[in-house]
Amino acid sequence: MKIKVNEVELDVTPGTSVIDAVFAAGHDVPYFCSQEYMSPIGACRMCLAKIGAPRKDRATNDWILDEETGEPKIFWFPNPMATCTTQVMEGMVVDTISKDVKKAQNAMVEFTLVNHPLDCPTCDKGGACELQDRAYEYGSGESRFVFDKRHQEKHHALSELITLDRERCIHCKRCVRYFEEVPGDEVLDFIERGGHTYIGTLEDGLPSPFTGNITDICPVGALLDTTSRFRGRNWEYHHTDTTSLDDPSGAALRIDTRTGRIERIKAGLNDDVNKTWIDDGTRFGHEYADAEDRITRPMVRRDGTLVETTWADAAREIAERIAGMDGTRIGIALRGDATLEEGVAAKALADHLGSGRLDTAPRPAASVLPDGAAATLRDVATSDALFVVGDPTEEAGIVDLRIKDALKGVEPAPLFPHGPAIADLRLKERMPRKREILTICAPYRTDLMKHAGQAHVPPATSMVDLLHALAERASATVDGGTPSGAWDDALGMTAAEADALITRMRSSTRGVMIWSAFVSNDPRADEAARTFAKSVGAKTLILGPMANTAGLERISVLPSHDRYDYASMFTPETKALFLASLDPAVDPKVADRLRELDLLVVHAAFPTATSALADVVLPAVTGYEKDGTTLNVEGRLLPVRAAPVEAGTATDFTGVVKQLGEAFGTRLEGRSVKSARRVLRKLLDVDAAELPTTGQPLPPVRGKASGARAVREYARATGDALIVPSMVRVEHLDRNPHLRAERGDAALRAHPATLHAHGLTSGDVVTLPIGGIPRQLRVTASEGVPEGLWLAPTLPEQPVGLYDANLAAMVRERSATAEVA
Amino acid sequence: MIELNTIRPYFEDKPDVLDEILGRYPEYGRRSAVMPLLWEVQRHERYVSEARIVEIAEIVGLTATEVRGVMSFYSTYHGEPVGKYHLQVCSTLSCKLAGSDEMCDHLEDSLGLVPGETDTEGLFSLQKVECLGSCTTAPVLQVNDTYYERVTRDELDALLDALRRGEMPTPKRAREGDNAQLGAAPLAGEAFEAGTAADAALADAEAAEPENPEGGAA
Amino acid sequence: MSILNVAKGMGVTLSHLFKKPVTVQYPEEKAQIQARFRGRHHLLRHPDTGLEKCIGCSLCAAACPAYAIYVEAAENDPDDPTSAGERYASIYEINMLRCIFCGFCEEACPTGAVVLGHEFELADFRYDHFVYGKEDMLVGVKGSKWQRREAERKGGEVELGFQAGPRPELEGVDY
Amino acid sequence: MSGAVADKPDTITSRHDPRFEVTLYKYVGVEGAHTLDAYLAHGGYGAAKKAFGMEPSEVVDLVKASGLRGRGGAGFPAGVKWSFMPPVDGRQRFVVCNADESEPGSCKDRYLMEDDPHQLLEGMMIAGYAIGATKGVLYIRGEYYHAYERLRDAIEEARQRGYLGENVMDSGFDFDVILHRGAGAYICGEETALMNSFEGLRANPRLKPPFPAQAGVYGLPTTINNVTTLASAVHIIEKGADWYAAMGTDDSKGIHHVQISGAVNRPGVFEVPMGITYREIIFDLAGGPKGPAKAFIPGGTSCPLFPFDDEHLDLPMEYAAVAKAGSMMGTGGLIVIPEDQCIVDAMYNVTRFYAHESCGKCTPCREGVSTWLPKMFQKLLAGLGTPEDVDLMEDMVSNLRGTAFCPLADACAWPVQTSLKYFRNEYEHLAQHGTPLHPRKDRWQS
Repeated sequence: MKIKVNEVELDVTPGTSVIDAVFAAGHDVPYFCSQEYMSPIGACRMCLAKIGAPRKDRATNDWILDEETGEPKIFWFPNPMATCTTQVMEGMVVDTISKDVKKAQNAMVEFTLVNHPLDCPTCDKGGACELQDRAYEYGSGESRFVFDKRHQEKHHALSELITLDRERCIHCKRCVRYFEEVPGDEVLDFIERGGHTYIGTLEDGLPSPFTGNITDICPVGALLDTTSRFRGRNWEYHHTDTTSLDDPSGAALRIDTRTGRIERIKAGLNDDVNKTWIDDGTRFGHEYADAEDRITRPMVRRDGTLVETTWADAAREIAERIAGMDGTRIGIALRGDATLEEGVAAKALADHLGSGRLDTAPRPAASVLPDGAAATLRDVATSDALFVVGDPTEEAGIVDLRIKDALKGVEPAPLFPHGPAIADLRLKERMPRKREILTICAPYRTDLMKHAGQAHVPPATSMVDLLHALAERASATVDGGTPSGAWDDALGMTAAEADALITRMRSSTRGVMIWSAFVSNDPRADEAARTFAKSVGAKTLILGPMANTAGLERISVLPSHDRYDYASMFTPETKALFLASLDPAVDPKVADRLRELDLLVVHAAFPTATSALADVVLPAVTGYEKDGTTLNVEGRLLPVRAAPVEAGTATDFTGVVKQLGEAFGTRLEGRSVKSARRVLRKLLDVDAAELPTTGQPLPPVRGKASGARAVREYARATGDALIVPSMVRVEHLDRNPHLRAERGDAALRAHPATLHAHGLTSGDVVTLPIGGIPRQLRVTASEGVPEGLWLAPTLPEQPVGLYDANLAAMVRERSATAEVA
Repeated sequence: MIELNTIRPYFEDKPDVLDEILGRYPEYGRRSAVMPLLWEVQRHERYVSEARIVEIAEIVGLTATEVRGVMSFYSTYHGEPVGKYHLQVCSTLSCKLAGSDEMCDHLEDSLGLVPGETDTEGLFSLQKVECLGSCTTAPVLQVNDTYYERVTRDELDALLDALRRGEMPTPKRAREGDNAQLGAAPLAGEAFEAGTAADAALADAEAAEPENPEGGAA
Repeated sequence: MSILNVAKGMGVTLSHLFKKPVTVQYPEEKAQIQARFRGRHHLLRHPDTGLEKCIGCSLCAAACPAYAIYVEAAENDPDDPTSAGERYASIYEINMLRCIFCGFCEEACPTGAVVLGHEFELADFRYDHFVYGKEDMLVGVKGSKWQRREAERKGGEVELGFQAGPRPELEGVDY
Repeated sequence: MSGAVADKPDTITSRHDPRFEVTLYKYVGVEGAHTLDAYLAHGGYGAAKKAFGMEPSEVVDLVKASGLRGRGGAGFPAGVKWSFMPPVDGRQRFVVCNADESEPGSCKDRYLMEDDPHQLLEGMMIAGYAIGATKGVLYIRGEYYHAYERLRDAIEEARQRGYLGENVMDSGFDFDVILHRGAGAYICGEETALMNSFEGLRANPRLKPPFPAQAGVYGLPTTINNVTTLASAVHIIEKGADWYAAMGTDDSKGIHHVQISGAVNRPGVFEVPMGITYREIIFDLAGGPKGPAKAFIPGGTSCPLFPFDDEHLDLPMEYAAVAKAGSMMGTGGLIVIPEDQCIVDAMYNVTRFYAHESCGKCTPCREGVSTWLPKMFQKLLAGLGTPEDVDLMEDMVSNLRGTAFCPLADACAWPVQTSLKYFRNEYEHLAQHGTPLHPRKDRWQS
C-alpha cells in the first residue's frame, strides 16, 4: 500500500510497522525498546511521530476529500504515535521531522536521561551506545534535571558472566522480553514498579544457556559481558566478522580483539542462521585462546625433552624421520572443527605420503550428511511438525532457538533494505506457543523438553529400538497399511502416541526431523531414522559432533578404507602419526601405544597429555585465528576469518603442510588457504574466497552419503555411562575462568537415588574411568537422569554415546562437605 | 532458597486451600493463581518470604523471579513482616482535604513511628497509602482489612486504645448521601420505601449539622 | 631603501650590542620555563583522598593524534580502590618519542587526570626508556627516567635544569 | 449552558426529589440487603430471567438504545462495546467486571458491591448472556476486603441456589463468576492492565490493538465493563431502554453517581440524572462548600480541574458540555478544593499519587510522572523554587501530555496543567517568596 513519509512516497506491504516504513523511506526515528526479532512494545516512546491517514465515508465508502485541494483529507491523530507499534494504513502520512515531533522526541531523550548517569567515560558501552548516539542526535545537549539521579546497585553480578549496572538501565525491557520470547527461560524480570523499577532475578545466577545475548541487545551499558569489562573501549577494538567453530550451527560471530588478545565475542547478524543470537558456550568460551600457556613456537624432542626450534628445523626433523617409512603406516587425524582448507591440506599430505590413514575425529559411525537436501534452519523455524532425537540445546544452541521460533508460528519476515524488520508487528509479548508441534526423544530429560508437547525418555540402550519401531510403523502405514505391531514394545510410547506423531509429521508439508550423535553413532539407528524421515516425508537435519564434521566428510577427508579409520591409528600397524588438535593420550592405554610410535607429530595450541609424548610439537591456532571455510549443519558454506590474536608462529594445518612440503622438496596442494581454495573450487564449484559473511548454501550431494562406515555385525550399545553433548567445551573449561566460575567443573550427572546408592552427594568431585578415560567430574544430582545412568560431558576424544563406567575404580577427590568446611 | 529446605512448605498440609484457589481458574490460566496464593500466604504469615515465593512459583509453574516481579508490582504485598495491626492512612486528595495529614502526624506522635515502620513489639505498623476509595467518608484509616471512616481525633485515640487491648472495634460507617445507612432490609413481600427512609436520614443529618450559611460561590 | 632606514636598522643593532645577553648557561644555570609550557605529562591524584584521578577511560588515547598513549583499565577493588569510581587504569603508557606535546590528551580528559607539565629533559638511550608508565608519571615522580636513574646512581636528588612558574592544573606537582 | 438543560428548568435531582426514583442505590445502606433472600424479595434476578427470554442481540440492542455509557471514566457506549465481540466461534468468552475502583475521589462501586452484590452479579450475567460469555471475571481491588467478602459469599450463595453455575435458573445458559482480588495498583483500572493482572502477570497495560474483544483475558474474546455500568444493565432490562433514555439529556442519557468529597458540608454519593448542574450537586445535594472554595475537579483527580466560578458551576453534568469546557466527566468523583488550600500542595498530592501508581513501563511516565515532576513539586514546596521552575514544569507537563503509553501520564498532567492555567499565581508566589500563598492548616475534625 502507498504511504508517504516526510514527502517520500513509498509502497509497503500491509502489516508493516510505521517505523520500518520510515527507515525504508531513508528517514530516521530513534528507538530503544524495539529490537529486530523481538516483539514491539512501544515502551520507550522514542519513536514518536505525527501520523495521519485519510478516512472513508461510512455511507459511500469513498475517501473523504479535502474541500480545498480535492485530495483525500488527512485526519491526524491527536497525539504523536509510537511508530513501532503502529501499522501502516493506505494513504497514511507520517511526519518525523516537524517541530512538534522534534519536541516530543527531544522530550523523550530528556526523560530517558533523567535517571541515566552521565558516566560515559567509564562505561564500557561508551562509543557503541545507542543512548549516547540518540542523545547526541535528538537531545537538546543540556540538562534541566537538577536533582540527584536514582541511586541503585552498580556492578551487580547477575551471574558470573553478566554484570548489571542498575543505574544505567533505561527500562526498555529488551532483556526481560528476550528471556521470555527467545529462549523461553523467564529468569529475569522487572521488580517493583514506577520509578523504582529495576531488573533482577531470584534464581541462582541466570539459569539459561543463552544469557549472553542480553549484553548485545542492551541499548545502554546496563548489562555487560563480565569477561570483557574494562578490557578496552569500543573504538579500540578490531572487529572480525566470522563464523563460530564451536558447534555445527555456523553462528555468525564478531570477535573483538585488541593488542593481540580476544577481549570479547558478540553475536553477528545472519538472518538465515542465528539471527542475532549465540549461545553462552560460543560467546564466553574464548578466554582459553589467551591463556598463558599457548604453544607459540615449534618444539622438537632432543635427548628426551622438547626444545623450541624453528619451523624449518621442525619440518626438516619430520621429513628426515619419515623418509623411507611405509606411507600406509603413517596416520593423519584432524579434529572435526578443522576448516575445509585444512582438510584439503591434510588430504594433500596423505596423498603425498601415500597414506589412506586419514580421518577426522570425532566422527560418528554413520554419515552426518542427509539423503538429499538438508532441512535449513529456516525450515526448522517455519516447521509445523518437529521430531527431535537428542539434545540440540547442548549440541548446537542455535538449532534450539530456531525450534523455539517454530513454536511461535510466525514466519520470518523478509529483509528490508535496512535489514531485519525493526518492529515485526506479528510478534507479541507472551505469545502462545504451539508446543504440540514438537516431539522430543532423548535418553535423559533435556532442557528443550519443557517446551515440547510430547517428550519421551527411553532407556539409553533402546534408542535404536525406538527408532526402529517408529520407522517400521511409519513404513507400514505409508499407503494406509496396518503396522504389524511387532515392535510396539520398543516404542517407548503408546502406539496411539506413535501414530499421532507419524500422522502429524506425514500430514505436514514442513515436517523436520532432527537427530544427532545419539543416533549417528549407531548405523542401525541412523538407518531407522532415515527410513522414518523418508516415509513421513520430513526433511532432516543431522547435527554433527563438531563444527565442520559434515564439511570434512563432504570433501572426503576420510580414510581410504574403514579399517584405516581413527581407531586404527592406535594399533601397532601405525608407525607415525600426525595429530591436529587432538589429545587421545587422555586414555592411558592409547598413551602407552603412542609411546611406541616411531614418530608422533602433534599440532596443538596448548600443551596436552599427547603433546607431552610427541617427538615434534607444532604450534596451532585456535578456531578464532583461522582463515578458512566451514560447512554448517544445514549445508551452508560459511567463511571463517582470522582475528588478530598474538600466538607467535602458530598456524593452522595448511601452514604445517606448507612447511612439510618445503622440507619434502615439493609444493603440496593446500599449502596455503589460497592454494586449498583452488582445490575447493574444483570440489565444490564455489569460490570460498568470495563468500559473503552470511554464507552460501551448497547444493546437496547426489547419491548415497560417503562417510558412513560399513555396518558390521550388530552390537547393541551398552554401558552405564552416557557421554552427552555439552555446549561448554569441557576441554577448555580450565582455561576459561569466567565460564568455569559460572558453570563450575564438568558435571557427572545422576539421579539422586543413584547417587545415594553410591554414597555420593552433589558437589563431590570424583575421578571416574569412563570407557577407559579417567574423567574428573563434579557430582550433580539431577531428577532428569534415569536411575542407574551416569551422564558426563563429551570430549573430542570421547564422542557422545554409551560407555562402561568403572564404578569400582571411582576415586573421590574432594567431598562436598569438605569444601564447605 | 536455602530457607525452603528448612521451612515446611506452606501449602503442604493445606491441599484443600490449594485446590480451591487453583480450582477458581481454568487449567490454561493456572498462572492467575499467583495473586490469590500470595494473599493466602500473606494473610497467615503477614508477609511473603522468599521461600514462599519459590514455593508458589513451583505450584503455578513459573520461575521465582516472575513471582517476585508480580508480587513487587503491587503495593499491598509485603516482603517484610508487618505488625499485628497494620495502620494505613489514606493520604490522597480527598482525605488530605479532610485532614489525613494531621491524622497521620497524630498517629506518628502517638505511636512513635514514622510511616513505613513497625514498632519493636510487632504490634503496629504505620503506612501512608494512596486512595482507599473512601473519599466521601474521609479521612479513612484502614486497620489490616477493615476501614474506619471519617475518623475524628477522639475516635482515633479510642481506636488505638482498643487495639492495644487486642480488640478490633466494629467499624464506624459514617455516611451521608445516597450511601447513608437506611435501616434494615424488608422481609419478603414487604414494600420498602427507600425514599422516605432516605429523607428521614437526610433530615437527621441536616438537623445535626446545619448548612453552612457562608457556603457559596466565590 | 633610503640611507635613513639603514641607519635606523644599524641603530637597533647597536643598541642591542650593549644589552645584557638572554643566553642562559644551561644546564649549569636553570632555564626559566613559561607557565604554559607543555612538557612531560603528569598523572594527578585527588588531593584529599590520594586516589588517582585517572579512570582509565582511554579518551586521551582516542584524542591522541600521534597514537602515543596506551591505556588498559581494570575494576577497582572496592575495599582498596586505586581511583574514584569503578574502574582505573591498570596500564597507562605514553610513548614520549611519538608524543608531539599537543595537549589534546589533557583536553580530552574528563577528570583532569592527565596534565602536561614542564619537564622537557627527556633524552635517553634506549627505545623502551621513552615509554613512560604510570610509575613514571604519577604525581610525586620528578624528572625523566634518565634523570631519576642518574639521581639513584649518585644517591642524590633529581636535579631539573629548569624553573617554572606555577600552573593551577598541576595540583600537587612539585618543581 | 447547553440547550438540553435550559429546556428543563426544574431538573429532577436526587433521592429526596419525589419525581426521581433511586434505582441502583436503592438498597445501598440497607442492612441485610446483601443476601440472596433480600435480593430475591424485591424481584432480584428477574431482569436476568427476562433477558434469557430474549435473543442476545436483542439485549445488546436494548442496551444500545438506552444510551448507557461506560461509568468507569471513559464513557464509551456500553451496548456498542458489547457489539464489538466477534461472532461466536466456540472459544471461551469472558465478561470482565472492572471493580478496581482506584480513582481518587471515587467510591460509588464499593457501596454497590458491599451492600447489593447480587445486583452486580445479575448485571454480569446479563452482559455475559448478551455477548455469549459463560465466564465472568470480577476483578476487585485488594483494599476492598469487606466488599470482597460480601461478593465471595454472594457468589457462593448464588452458586448453591442455582443462580450461578451450569444452567442458571433453568435457562440453559451457563454462567459463573471468578472473583479475583487485586493488591493495590491503580493501573489495574486500565482494562488491559487489569487483564494482565488477572492473568498473574505484572499489571502493565497491553498494546492495543488487539482490543479485548479480539484478544482479552487469556487471549480470548472479552468485554470489560465497570461495576455501575453492569449494574445499570439490570434496570435497563427490567424497565426498558426508554425508561433509562428518558433521564438525562440528549447527549448523556440515564443516571450517574456523583461522589462528592473535599470541602463540602455533606460529602456523599448521590444518584442523579445526567444533566444536572454542578451547582445543584454542590449546593443542593452536598450542602454547599465548607467556606469559600476555589476549584473543583469534576470527575476524579485524573480530570482537569475547574475554577469554582459561575461559568463552571452552571455546567450541566453531561459528556459533551464538560469536554467542551476542557475537562471530563470521569467517574463522577467530584472534589471541591477550598480557597485556603495551597493549590501547589494539592497538586503535589495528586502527582504523588500518580508517581506512586505509575507502572514504569514507558519512559515519560516513569521518568516524568514518577520521578521528575514530584521532585519539582518538592523543590517548590520546600521554598527552593525559582520562577523558571514554574516554566519548566509547564513545559514538562506539556511533554507528558499525549506521549505516554497509557492515559496515566495524561491523568497526572491534566490537573497539573489546568492548575498552572488557573492558579499560576500560587505557583509563582511560592517560587518568588518560598512560602505558599495559603499556608497549611489543620483540617482534621476533632
